[in-house]
Amino acid sequence: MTPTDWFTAMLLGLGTIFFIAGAVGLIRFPDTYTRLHIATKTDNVGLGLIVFGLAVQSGSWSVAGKLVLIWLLVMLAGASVAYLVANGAISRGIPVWKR
Amino acid sequence: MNALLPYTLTGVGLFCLGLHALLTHPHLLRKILAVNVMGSGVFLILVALAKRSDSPVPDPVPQALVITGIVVAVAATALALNLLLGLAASSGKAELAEDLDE
Amino acid sequence: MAPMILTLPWGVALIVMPVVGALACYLFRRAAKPLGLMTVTVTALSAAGLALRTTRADSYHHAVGGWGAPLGIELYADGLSVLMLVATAIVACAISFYAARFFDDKEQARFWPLWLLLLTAMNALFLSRDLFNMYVALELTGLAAVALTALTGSQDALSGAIRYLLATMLGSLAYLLGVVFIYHGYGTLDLAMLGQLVESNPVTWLALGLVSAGLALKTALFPLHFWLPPAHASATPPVSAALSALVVKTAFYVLLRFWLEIFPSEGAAPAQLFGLLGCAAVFWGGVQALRARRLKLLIAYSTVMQIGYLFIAFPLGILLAWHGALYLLLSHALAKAAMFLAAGNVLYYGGHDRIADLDHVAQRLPLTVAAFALAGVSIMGLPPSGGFVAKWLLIQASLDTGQWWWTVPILAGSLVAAAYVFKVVGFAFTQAEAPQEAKLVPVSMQWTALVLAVAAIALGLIAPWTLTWLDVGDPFSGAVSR
Amino acid sequence: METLTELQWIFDVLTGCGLLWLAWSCLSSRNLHRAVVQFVSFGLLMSLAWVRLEAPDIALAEAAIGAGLTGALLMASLARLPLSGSADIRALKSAERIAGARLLQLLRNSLLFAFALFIIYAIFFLPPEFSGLREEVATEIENAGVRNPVTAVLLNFRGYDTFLELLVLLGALFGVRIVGMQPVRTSMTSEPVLNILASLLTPILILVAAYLLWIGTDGAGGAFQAGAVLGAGGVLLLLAGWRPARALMASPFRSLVLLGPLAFVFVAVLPLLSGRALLQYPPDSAGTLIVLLEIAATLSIGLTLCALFLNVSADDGEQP
Repeated sequence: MTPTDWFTAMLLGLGTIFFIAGAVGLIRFPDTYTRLHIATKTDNVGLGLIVFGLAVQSGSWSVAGKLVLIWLLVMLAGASVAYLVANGAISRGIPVWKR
Repeated sequence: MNALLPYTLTGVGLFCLGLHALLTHPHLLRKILAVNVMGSGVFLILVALAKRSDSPVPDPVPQALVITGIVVAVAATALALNLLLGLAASSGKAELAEDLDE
Repeated sequence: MAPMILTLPWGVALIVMPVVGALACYLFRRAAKPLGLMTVTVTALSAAGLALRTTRADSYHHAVGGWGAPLGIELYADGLSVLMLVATAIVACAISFYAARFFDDKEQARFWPLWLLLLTAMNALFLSRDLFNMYVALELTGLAAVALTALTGSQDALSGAIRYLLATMLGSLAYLLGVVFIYHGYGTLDLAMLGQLVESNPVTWLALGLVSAGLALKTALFPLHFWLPPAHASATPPVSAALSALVVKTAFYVLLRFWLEIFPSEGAAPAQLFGLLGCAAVFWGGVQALRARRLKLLIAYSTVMQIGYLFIAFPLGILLAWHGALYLLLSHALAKAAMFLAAGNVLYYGGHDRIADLDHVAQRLPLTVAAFALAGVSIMGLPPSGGFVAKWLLIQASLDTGQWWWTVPILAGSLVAAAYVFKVVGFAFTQAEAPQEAKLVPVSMQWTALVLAVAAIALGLIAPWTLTWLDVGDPFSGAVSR
Repeated sequence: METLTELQWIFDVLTGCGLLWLAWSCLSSRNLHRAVVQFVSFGLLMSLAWVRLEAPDIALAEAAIGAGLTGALLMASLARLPLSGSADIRALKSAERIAGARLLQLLRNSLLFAFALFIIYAIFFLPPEFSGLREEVATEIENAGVRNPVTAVLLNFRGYDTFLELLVLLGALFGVRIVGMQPVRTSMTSEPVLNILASLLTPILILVAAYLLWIGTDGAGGAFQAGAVLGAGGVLLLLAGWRPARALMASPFRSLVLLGPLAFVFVAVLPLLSGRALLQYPPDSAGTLIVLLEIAATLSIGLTLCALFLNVSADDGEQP
């Protein structure tokens, strides 16, 4: 394994940890809003790490560019959808969790 | 043979699960879902079986057939959903009535 | 003139013409009616051209895209396909001219594009000899037929349509799964090539079972007929006529092709099963038709019954039996369309189709009642109708093969059919309890029904000629040698 | 290498189990809304399975059509259905309590099980070596005009199927118009974020569709995938309540859905005049003709899918 490979492996591993954390949070968190929060945030970071790790491996700018574009699109969609879902939940009167 | 077995078995399972749900559930939306799952099962079998001999290039014909099948499925689903909405709007129910004569 | 007829690509025209017509009707909806009528006429002429071509020369071949099987798709027409195409053309013409008067302007614009797509699909199916292409054509047929069933938008029609859609989708998927196994077993989708490759093994049995079950569901063979009566009874009459006369026959046609070309050697046990289910269908459909209180439901159950007869040919399996089944199919197509159109006239006239409340219809709509009665003669199988020839052939086939017991349901079914036809005709002469306001029925609508009924009778008179024609290209050679 | 294939095998088994589990829970969950969401996830997992089966074209089509648009259609219909989903399961449960029904159910389930076993039994009788039509496609691909074999099959070797398939889509559209579920036109509660998202994503989606169309001649992609992406863009605009999207669905633009079938008819019939067969492209212009057909088909598919969605969707804000 070359140093690049190690770097990729590290990034992928880190990204996976974020995804797992997000999944655990989705199950464990108490209400819609906190779940949305954890799911979008960890997905964005996790996917970013994975995209970066893969982009290093790709060896061509066009492939790396496409990967980054995917990341940007997912962030855009994730953020907007999280807002829309939360907004919908509020307008339906779903209560916010209080300790 | 080994490599293709998981997906072929999954396809068979999906077909039968869908058939079971189609026969048991009265709600039409669920019946529509069931037919879609059955279709996915058939498509999966079609493509998974094509990979049973080790060749670098898979047979493209099943893949083309599946793409055709997916488009046909979405067309049928759209029509079914429309009929369902029409029925629900006029009868208030999303299930099929039994009596015909009157 | 003659060489021109032999070289023109009639088969292609049968597919392309209705497509163009459907697109044009959608585009120019104000002119949908004349455009539609023109298209149907041209399509019928193409069918006649193809028929002429096959009688002069031999079967019709056309390799779409120039590739040829197994890579490409081939169009093919022998006597069997041509007969189906011609029957479709005749019935379609009658239904079209009827529909042109029956629907109001708004309905015309909705009816024609779908009706022409349905016509395309059926023509494509009868010309196809590629198993997957048949699947796509079957789906197009099913979807267009379902949409037409829902044309009135009434609650009954919608519920009938969605039941029909689910049944036809289930049937198609079972068929497709069977085709998947055939492709993986033998590596081709071409019907003729498969005929030479097929061996007897579990793969073939599975494919046979799936294809037969799926198509039996689409043909509404008892006990898989549950979807047919609600759909055919609740659709608007011209559509009911198309569904009963033509659409259910498409699935039967595919089943017949499979049976003749791919599975002839697998025959014995499943053929007996088909025969038994056919008998059950004859009795069940007959009894239900007798019990029906609405005219269109009665005719729909009569279709269930007549489909049963088609399946009695399978255990007999000799040329005579196939001829009988095909003849029944043709005469039923004409007679059933006539019956539904007659029912449409009754409905148009009185606003309802309750049999007990038919009020002096015979005196007020004499042509319509004559059409119904004449169509009934063919359905019962009285001489000299097409139905008579069909039943005669089936009975003779069962005697020839020593399986005399099949004659019992054939003859008993005729009696039941007579009972329900007379039930309707009887009420047509009497006065109803509650008098009702009536709407004038256009004469052309009455004549259309009558012409179809007379054609069903006349079919019996031209039997020798039709039967030789059916043998162009030897469609039954595979199954008969058994 | 050994461990890699083993890992792949484990991955395949997990994917298969995941698919079965999702299908089961989608078809038996108490809540219809949950069922639809699970169906969408099922579609996404399916496209992962297609990638593993080396079928990227199907993976794209499944993600865009199978999961995406079907999901949108289901969601939109669900929002208009009067009753929630728990009722049907409860009715089912009470029906199960009757003894005769239970016996019937047992019979049906065992029949289904036997049927599944027979299919699996038959699979072992398939010839072990299978090339299908791979050889035939490989020898003729030179003359097909495109290099992606799947596109070659779809638009050249079996182009006639594709033609009929476009008619199926058109038939569904005609049918939907017949049923005439007009979308309920209420005033839109304007949703600024959705609006921004739509205005950002739509150009990108159009670009992606064009890219898929262009790449489809050589690699994974093609008219259906591109059309589905285009349709998704349209659905997004409709959801955002974008007026021009509605206008585009009205006459005379609605006739654009005919573009694909019309182009097919034209290209199909033209060779007949010079004595060739239906849809037989002249060898040297096959590539160009296929691209033209694909452009027309893409527009047609995208618009048709949009129109199908428009017919089942209610405007937002009138949901319970």
